[in-house]
Formats: sequence, C-alpha cells, structure tokens
Amino acid sequence: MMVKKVLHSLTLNGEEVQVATAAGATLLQTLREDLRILSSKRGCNQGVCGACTVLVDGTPVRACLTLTARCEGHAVQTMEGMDGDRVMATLQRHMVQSGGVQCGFCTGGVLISARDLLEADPTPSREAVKTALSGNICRCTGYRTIVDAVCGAAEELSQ
Amino acid sequence: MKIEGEFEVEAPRSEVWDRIRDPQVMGACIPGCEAVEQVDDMAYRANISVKVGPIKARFNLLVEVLEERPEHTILSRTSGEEGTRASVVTSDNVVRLCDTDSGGTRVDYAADVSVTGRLGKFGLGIFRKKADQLAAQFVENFRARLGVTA
Amino acid sequence: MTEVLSPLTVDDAIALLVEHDEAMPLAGGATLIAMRNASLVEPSHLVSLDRIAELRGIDRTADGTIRIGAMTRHCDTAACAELTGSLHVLRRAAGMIANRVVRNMGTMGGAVANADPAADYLPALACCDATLEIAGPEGRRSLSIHDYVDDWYETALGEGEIITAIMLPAPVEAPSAYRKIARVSGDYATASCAMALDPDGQGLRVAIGACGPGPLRDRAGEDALRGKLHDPAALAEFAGRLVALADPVDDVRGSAEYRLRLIPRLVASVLSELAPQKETA
Amino acid sequence: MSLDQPEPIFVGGTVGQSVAKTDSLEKVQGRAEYIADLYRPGMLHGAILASPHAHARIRGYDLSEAMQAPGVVAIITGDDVGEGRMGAFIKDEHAIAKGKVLYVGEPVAAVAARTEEEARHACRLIKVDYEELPAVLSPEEGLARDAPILHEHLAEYIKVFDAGSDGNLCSRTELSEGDVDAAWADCDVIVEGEYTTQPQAHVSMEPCGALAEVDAAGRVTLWSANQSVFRVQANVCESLGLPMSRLRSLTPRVGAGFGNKMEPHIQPITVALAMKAMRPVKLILSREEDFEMVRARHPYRVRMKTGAKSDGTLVARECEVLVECGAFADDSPGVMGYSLLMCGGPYRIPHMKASGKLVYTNKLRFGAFRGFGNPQVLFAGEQQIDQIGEKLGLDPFTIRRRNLLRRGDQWFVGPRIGSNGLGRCLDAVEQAAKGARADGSPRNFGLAVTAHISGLLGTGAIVRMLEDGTISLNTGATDIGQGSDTVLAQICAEELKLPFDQVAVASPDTDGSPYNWGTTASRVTYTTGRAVKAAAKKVVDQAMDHAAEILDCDVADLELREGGRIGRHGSNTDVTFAQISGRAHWAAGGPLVGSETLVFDEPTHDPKRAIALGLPFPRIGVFSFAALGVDVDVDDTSGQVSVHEAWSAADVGRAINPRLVEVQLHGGFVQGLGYSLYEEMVWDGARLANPSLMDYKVPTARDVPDAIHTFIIEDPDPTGPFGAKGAGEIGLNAAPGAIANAVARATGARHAHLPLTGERVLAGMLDPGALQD
Repeated sequence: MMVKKVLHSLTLNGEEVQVATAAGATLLQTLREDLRILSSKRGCNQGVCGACTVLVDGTPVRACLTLTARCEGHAVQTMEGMDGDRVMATLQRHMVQSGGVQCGFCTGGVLISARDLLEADPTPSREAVKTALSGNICRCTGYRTIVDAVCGAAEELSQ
Repeated sequence: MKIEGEFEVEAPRSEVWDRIRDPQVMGACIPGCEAVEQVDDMAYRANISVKVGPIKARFNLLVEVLEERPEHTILSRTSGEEGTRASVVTSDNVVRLCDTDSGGTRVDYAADVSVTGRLGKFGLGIFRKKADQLAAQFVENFRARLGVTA
Repeated sequence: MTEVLSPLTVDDAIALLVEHDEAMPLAGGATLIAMRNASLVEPSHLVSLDRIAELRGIDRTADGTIRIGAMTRHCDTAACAELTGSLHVLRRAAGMIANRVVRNMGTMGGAVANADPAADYLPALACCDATLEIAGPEGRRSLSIHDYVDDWYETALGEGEIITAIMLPAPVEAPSAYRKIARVSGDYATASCAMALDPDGQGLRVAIGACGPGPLRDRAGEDALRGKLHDPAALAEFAGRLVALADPVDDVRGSAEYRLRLIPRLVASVLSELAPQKETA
Repeated sequence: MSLDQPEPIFVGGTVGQSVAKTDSLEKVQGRAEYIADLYRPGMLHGAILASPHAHARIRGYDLSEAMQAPGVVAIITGDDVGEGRMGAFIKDEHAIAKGKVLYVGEPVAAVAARTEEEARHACRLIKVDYEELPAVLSPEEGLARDAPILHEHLAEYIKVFDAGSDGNLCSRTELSEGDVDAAWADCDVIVEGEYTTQPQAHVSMEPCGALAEVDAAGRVTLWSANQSVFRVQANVCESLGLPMSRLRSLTPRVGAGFGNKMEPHIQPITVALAMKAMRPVKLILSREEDFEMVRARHPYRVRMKTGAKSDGTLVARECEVLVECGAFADDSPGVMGYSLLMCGGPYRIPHMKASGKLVYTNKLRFGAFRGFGNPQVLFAGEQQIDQIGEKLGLDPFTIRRRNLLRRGDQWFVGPRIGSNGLGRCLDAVEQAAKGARADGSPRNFGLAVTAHISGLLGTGAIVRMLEDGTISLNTGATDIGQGSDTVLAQICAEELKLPFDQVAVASPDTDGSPYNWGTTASRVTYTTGRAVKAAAKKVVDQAMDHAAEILDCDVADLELREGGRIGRHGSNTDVTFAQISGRAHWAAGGPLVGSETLVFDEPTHDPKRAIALGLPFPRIGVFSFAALGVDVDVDDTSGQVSVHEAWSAADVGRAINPRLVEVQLHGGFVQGLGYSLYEEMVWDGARLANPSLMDYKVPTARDVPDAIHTFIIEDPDPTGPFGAKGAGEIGLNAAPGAIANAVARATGARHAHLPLTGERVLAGMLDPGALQD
C-alpha cells in the first residue's frame, strides 16, 4: 500500500490553506491528522453519531462522510473558527449554564447542528429542536438539558 | 448462520455420491467458483467470488472431508479467507443422501457458516438471503449436471 | 487508497467508470463513504458526480412531469414545493431519511442506486410510478421503477451506468403519505408503507418497503380493491396479497415474522390517515 | 454520631449550588483534549488484529510480510507479553491473546506504524496459524458435562475471593436469610417467573484509546481513556510484569465511561507496542472495535419467586440467576454478587434466598455497566411486586409503602441502612403523576423503586494551600464528564469557606495523586468527598494554628470566615489565608497540606443474620434510593413503546450540585430507556452481528420524552460529606421494571424478556393472556 498524498486548497475557518492529504481521505482525517483541527471527533466514522459535524459552505455535514477532494475550493468551518459568532456564543453560554455539557465528546457537533437550526428557525419549538438534534447522539444527558439550552439561547437571541 | 435444505434428484444414490465427491463437479456447480484444485482424496481448494450489491469478496477456500459414510453421509469443513485476510469464513457442513421411493435420491444438506472480519460486520439478514440463493443456485446447477430437470 | 475523480459531464463520468475496473460512482457519499470507512467496499477510484450540472435541480416540464436530478439532496426533496398531492409521499419519505445533517449530504440518485431494501425512497417512488433516467456506455435509457430492483442490492443498472434523473408523473390532487416503523428516529425501516389515494378517493396505490429485495406493489390487487377501501374483507384480502409477495429478512431490526405482521397493520394505519372512515360507517 | 441524628448541614456556601462544571467552557469551544487529540513527538499509530475465531489454539505467527509493509515499526503478539495475568476478581487475562483466543474480536496482534491506515493495512498481512476448538456460546452450554473448557488452568489463577471456580464455572454466590423453603407455606399469594435480559453496549461517545511513551530510562508514561488511572496502572503492570513504579498513568478528558473504561481495555497492548517500538504509540479503537473488544452489560437468566400475605406484607423471595461471563472474569463476579445482594429490592422481606452461577463463554467479556447487575434483577422483582399488588387489589404505591425498609434496618445479608428518603421519593412521584394527562386521556403508568450503594474501597485527597491562599485539590479521581471535579471542588471550597473558583482540581496522575480505586460504583461524591472534606478540615486546622500564633490567641477563640479569613470571635480583625500561607511557606511550620485516605470498611455480611458464600464485596457502602414513574404510549400498528412522561425521584442524601444530580437522573433514565425498549447486542453464532451504530441503536433526542421530571430528595447521610450519597447509577436501575409495569398496564400483557421491542409488545397485545416468550 503506497501512500499517495494529494494537495488540496480550501478555505478553513476563513483562511486559505493548502493541505497534502492521503488520496481519498475524508475531511475528518484531513482535519485531524493533517491540520490538527481536533474539535471534530471520530465517534463512529459512519455518519451516525454526529460528533464530527462541521460546516461546508455554511451547511452542516458529516466530516467523516465528506471527501476532502470534494472540499477543493470550498469553505470549511469548524468550532475553532466560531469565535465571534453571536449565535454560537449564545448557544455555548446556555449549554454551560444548563448542564447540557457532560462528557463533551458530542458537544461540538450538537452546537453546530443547533446553530444551523437557529439560523433557519430563530424561534423553534422544543419538538423542532429535538428533531434538529436527532442526528447528534448524546449518551450522557438524556438530551433534556441540551434542548433547554438551545431553547434558552433561541429566546435570548430573538429578543 | 445456519443454512439448511433438501432436494430430490432422479438419479441413483451411487451416482449422486460420486458427483458430490468429485471436486470438479462441485466446483462447476458452486456459484462463483473459479478454480478447483484437488489437494488429496479428502480435500480440495477453490476460489469463490461472492457479490452482494457493491460488496465484493473473493475467498480462497479449503474444503476438507472430515468423515464419510460412503454413499450416505459426508461431514466436511470449509475454511478460508480473503486475499488479505480482511474476512475469514468457516463452515461446518453435513450432506446426507437417501433413496426415494421412485428410485431417485434425496439430498439433505446443512451448513453452519461463520463470516468474521470486514464482512462480518455487515447486517445479518441480507447474508442469509444471499446464502439461501447461492444454495438454490447450486441445487439447480447440480441437477443440470446430473442431467435431470426440476 | 482511493483516487477521487471529478468529471464535469455525464459522458466523462461514464468514460471514467469504464476505464477503471474498480471505480465506483460517488453521489452524496452518505452511504458509500460509510461503507468504505468500514472497508466493505474498497474502490480504486471514486468518480464524484458533484460537479456535473445535468444531475442537479428539480424541474417541472411542460406536460407537468417532474424531473428530479439524481444529485438532488434529501433536504431539497423534503422541502420541494412541487411535490404536492399524489407526490407528497416522496417529500414525506425524504424528510424521514436519517437526520437533518445526513439529509444535507445524501442524494436521491445515490440512494436509489444503492437500492437498500430498508431505505425510504424506493417504496415512495414505487407508489408514485416513477421512471429512472439512466446513462451508460451504451447510451441513455428510461426504466420504470417497477423494473428496477432485481434482487437484494441488485438492480438493473449495468456496469458503468449511472442514474441521471428520476421522473415523476404530474402530481394530481389526491392525498398521499409515507409511514415507517423504525426502532429509533433516523434508523432504516423495519417496514414502511407509501400510499396515495386515487383522486376520486375510491382506490389507492400502495408500496411496502423493507419486506423484500425491492418495494412490494400489487397493481392487480389495487384494481380489485377499487371502490372497496372501507370494506374490511376486501382490505384484508388486499393486505394478504401483499404479505404473500413479501420475502422479508430476519435481522436486528426485527424478525421476518414481525415484518409480515406489520404489512396489513401499516396498510390499515396509513389508509385511516388518508381516508378516515366516516362517523356514520 | 447516631443514625438518627444526622450531622447538621452547613448551608450558605457553595454546596447546594448548581455551579457550572469546571470543564464546560473548554468543551463548548471544542478545546477539550481527549485521548485521540493527544500527539507526541515521533508518535506512531497502533492498530489491532482481531481473532476471527471464538475458540482456537494459536500455533504460531508469521509476521514477515506485515513487517515489510510500508510504515511498520513494531508488531506485538502473545509471544511478547510474558505470563502475567490481570483481573479485578480473578486474574485470568493476558495483555493480548496468548496461547489461545477466546472470542471473536479478541486482540491477537498489534502493529505500530507511521499512520493509522498503514497500521491497519499491516494487520491484515499478519498470518496466524490457528487450531480451531469447539466453542461455548451460552452459560447452559458452558455447564454441560463435556463442554469445552475455556480456562484449563483456572484452578491456579489468583482469586481475590472465594469464587468456587470449576470448569467453566467462573464463580458462584449463595446468600440466604430466614427460611425461605418453609416460608412459602405462610404466603397467601405467590408469583414466580423466569426472565431474560439482553446484553447492552455502553456506547460512550468516545471510543477507547491509549497513548504510551517510554522514557530514556525505560519508564512508561501512559495516557488513556479511563475511569481510574490506578486500575490502569495495576492492570498494565500485572499483565506485562512491570513493577508499578515503572509506569505512570495519566488521563486526558474522558468522553464518558458508564463502566466501560473502569477495568483495562487496550492500555496493556499500547504499552507493549511502545516498549517494543521505543517510540510513543497512540492506539484509538474504531466504533466497531469498541463494540467487539471491550465489554458490555451481562445477559441474565433470572428465576424469581415472591410471596406475600393477603394484606400485602412480603414474606419471602427466592432468586436464582445464571449469568453469562464472556471470556474473562473482569468485574463479573462482582456484578453477579451485587445483583444477588440487591435482588430483594428496598423491602423488608424476612425470608430470602439468592444464588447465582457465572459461566465463562466464548464471547466478549461482560463487565461493569451503570447499574451493575441491579437493573436485571429489578426487571423481575419490580414486576412481581406489581403482580402481587394486582392480585391483592393494592395499587403500586400502597404495596411498596407497606414493605419499605427503614432507616436503621438491615439490608439483605447485613448492611445497615443509614438515611432513607425512599418514602418521600414515592410521595413525590405519586403527587406529580397523579391524575390524567394534560389532554385528559388516562395514563399508562408504571412504577418501580430501587436502591443502590455508593462506597467501596480506597480513596484519598490532598488539599494544598498555595502561597497566595488559593487551593490545589488532588484526589486521583477521574472526572469522566459527570462533573466529579466540580463536586469535589465544591466540597473543598465549602469546608474552607472559599469561593468555589479558588479551588483548582489537579488532573489524576499516579505519580502525584493519592490512590483512588475509581470513578465507579456511584462512589466519588460519597467516598472521595469524605476524604476531601477531611483533608480540607486539616488545612483549616493548620491555618487556625497559624492564625492563633499571628493573633496571639487561643484557637478556641477563632472562627473561620467566608472568603478565606480567620478572626477572633467578636472582633473584626482577621488574617487572610494568603498571610497564613505566606508565613507557612517562608517563616514557620512549612506549607499547609492536608491529606486524608480512607477505605470503606463497614462489613457487608452480618453472620448472625445471614449465610453468605462467595460474596465478592466484604465491605460495600451506603444506600441511595429512588422511585421512578413512567407513562407510556404503545403504538397500535407496531407495538412500539414510547415514554410519554417520566418522574424520577432520588434520595441522594444531599445534592452537592443539584443540576449535576438532575442530569445524572435524566441521562441514567434515557440509557435505561434504550435498554428497556431496543438496545440489544445480537450474536449470530460466535459473531457479534451488530457492532456498529448503524445496526445497534441508542435513543436520539426524538426518542425520549421531553417531560422527564426529577425530584431530588435530601435525607442526609450521617457519614456522607455534607450528607451526600451517590447519584450515578440510581437513575437507570428502575427503568426496565417501571416501563414493563407500564406496558402491562397499557396492553394487559406481562413481559419476561428484555428489550420490550415493538415485536414483543405487539405479540403481547395480540395475545395478552400469557407471559410473553
């Protein structure tokens, strides 16, 4: 097995980067192993758990199911690039306060999904929040405090 | 995973026995079987390709007769792996022959198949269906080989 | 090690698929990359279809037929306002696939090509009498959805062929719905049911998912049921015919026996949603 | 201090406040570092070759092709690990398969290479010559007369209790009290049944992993996902024959455990690889490997029989369990023994008999999982309580209240019960759940109650006052995300009357932390909290001595004031911790350090009361209590059950951080909900058929009720820190019993087999007469 590396150009958290990564690598592999962007987690590598969720051109996708080659010329955003995002900052604060953070392994993916929901629907019902987060598995909280946090953030942001 | 079945052929038991004990005949009847190489009287090797949708595998198998009661029963064991050992397959097989009232032969077969490794992580249900289909295909080929039709 | 190729036209994509023995077409990747990550498939090349303009978009043609480009993502299908009435079932099915994030990735063409018997599109498309547009080394062809699935995960798609679009007959004013039984939200179906009523409310079209290699559809049975939707005996007979067509698996989502038990119950459940029996009945 | 007079509770400081967890901020910002996020210079990546066979002798290895593969630096097999064996109760496990493989998925060899892909590729090139052996795939098969034997040398293994091991019998436990056989004649109503429960996977969101590095002198530093750096150290050293002083065990943030990361997973293999490669090696399991290689909740077969008088007074219970152990003992003897200890539930039952057999099988080891054997026996026991109530016309609350154990009673076999707020838990649930749903429809209500211990084994704490008067707390307890660092800091701050943020909690490190058995058995708040409080008290005492000297007065005249000050009663003058600590560091007495170690030492067994054979926990702990009510919906079409609303009330003694207790109750309930309704590891012969999140399903946000009401009942325990008891497991235990009781209410059918899938419940709906098969 010869390791062939391919050079890709993409925008990562607002900066142009060139990265040499294994041919056919997933975005998750490239972010973690080649770029040391570690907020995106490998929880299942099957797209089920949601811990690797990142934004590509502003849309949440699974980094583990996205080929880096497909990100050529596109904008990738991870939690590392969320500084200064008002919606994210509000969500983060509410997650801390509500107890929605336990082991924290799912938390980044949860927050990226929640932010996407609030962008699309600033005043979601609790049911809508649960539906939007149904692709992010949390094994610690039972979801209750996470839903509380997202609803609390939505309320604060919509005032 | 257990695969079981039976079929009847309008051929005498001794003839059926000879065919079942002939690796070349078996190789020709097993779906996806590419090359059969006799090791000795009690064993042969075969390459078998299987495909389930986009998933393809090619196994190098060794079939060993563990015990036989001529013209009645064969206990055999199939074992093998994919080229780079990504999956391992083993199967314990029993074949029993008996005479039918019409002078033909009834063949009862049972196999306990285990696939581990990359293919072993795949859903159980589809494999069972595929295995049943392969068995049915084998029976059809075998009948054709004996010159009888269903 | 997989090389990724990104052709700009359907012809180029097919040429690449033909050129490389172990190449596979890559649509949204939601299933194929997951399979590759698990080493279930080990393609030498992935021919990415994401830069081919022809495969994108949902259009309504002059005669009302709706064309869904193969690379249309589930989220776009789930939100498509053109899919009304008899085609609403497809929107409902799209919205129940996996979860919001995966629906941003997966495509209808990819899902149909993969032909997972427990996935949501095939029964919905069978209920809609969809047609597949297929391109391959021998040229282009159309294929009825009813002739598409050959066997477990085996379809009529030949070597080097890809689905370019899914064609749907013009929607008519009639209710349709999709229901799936699954262990948890976002799981593949244990069993599912896509149903559309005839515009006059006297008949139905129904397709059952996850109970055989492809969706179960019994058009003769549907004809026999016309005008008798609320006749319990006729309905039971119809459901019985669907059960007879079924060939379900035993797997971790449920036994074959359970799936057979679910078929008539799903039919009754979805029918009561679409055509509630009148109080006086 | 008598049991009837709890310690007065100090109120007003940080204890009782729902402060945010100290690690919350780094986690919401994606900056928390878990094991997979650690990198070291020159680090290699590991991968494991798993056994394809359930039971086989290893005749040899051919590593030649794999060693030539690109990027490969080192390969280890059983030949590299010596004869050492590890195990919590029975030392039966090598670091990696040696001589034989005992389950499909067992690590057989491991590769260290430049990248994970290269390591995984090379694994496939390793050739292992196996001689296949017949396999044991159920406990019944394992006990058969001519069964193949997994551990031929079981008799010679080191065992830490009287296990009674024999053949494939890993251990047996027999407990009894009163005279059960005679007592049945006194019963007016008897119910009995045979129940089975399924294996459940922990599914911590973070898969297991480890990183090991060897220094120039040959000493090993090991980071790993764990629930105890000390158990990691002990297990690695036992299995690899290393002196414990040669290995330092550390922890990054841990992505939850639930029992899965308490005993070892791949730490010994990672260390062996690093020692052979002489370079740092990181090994992270895939999700599939995490399912196949680590451990899971035990499947049980439970025979239970319960008898009562016509007024509902319980008279006798008999419980017999057959427990599948898997290939290695791990925590299994403890789990079985504990489940037998708990099988009577929190009731006064004068005549009790409980016995169990734990049997080796050629499967993944089963082991500790939140609940630790309690949910399995409660599933049977709490249904039988309802059934007796039904026969006697007593509602679920009444029959339970009539039989509750009280403060001062002895639990089955002997432990004395301290605080007990179970009656108040029942009141809270009954009050909140009474009546109909908001829309007026009737509830399908089910109830179950439970108790769980917190305690067990050794723990310690070191509290150091830094020069500026702030505090460093070091306990060695791994925070697995549940917030123990925060709770311990709260206890410490309370005792020192300091603001919470002036206490920093040190990360566990076997070089610098006092011993802590582990983050398990709902024990950290209770046992480590006790040590922290006592150690902090010692620092206060030392500070008082300094203050007395500075202020030239008697210690008895001094008081500790909020904010780290000590002053004379009736005077405004005081000295600050900074002044005191500066003096101690530079002038007099030496730096202020308080340390405390303790081991829970109350005996479990009261020989005057009960007979106990093969009891794995001679000292166990104090009791927390809980009541759980659920209201379920059953889908007419599919039989699928969903929980509409839930009420979870728990007596945790004293909630140091109420929000964190609530989240334990939420999370425990939802993990129990998945266990009750659909989570199941399915074996196809010897192969685990669903080792992935595609096929093994856990609840998503849409599968849980929004209305999970929690009620914290505080009945302070005299021995707990500020009265606190454990809260980690109590929220899960009762879920299967409560849900089964609710399903029986909804459908009229009793279920003896978990999980209560749509398939089973539908079968019950269509034929509600009999106990469902």
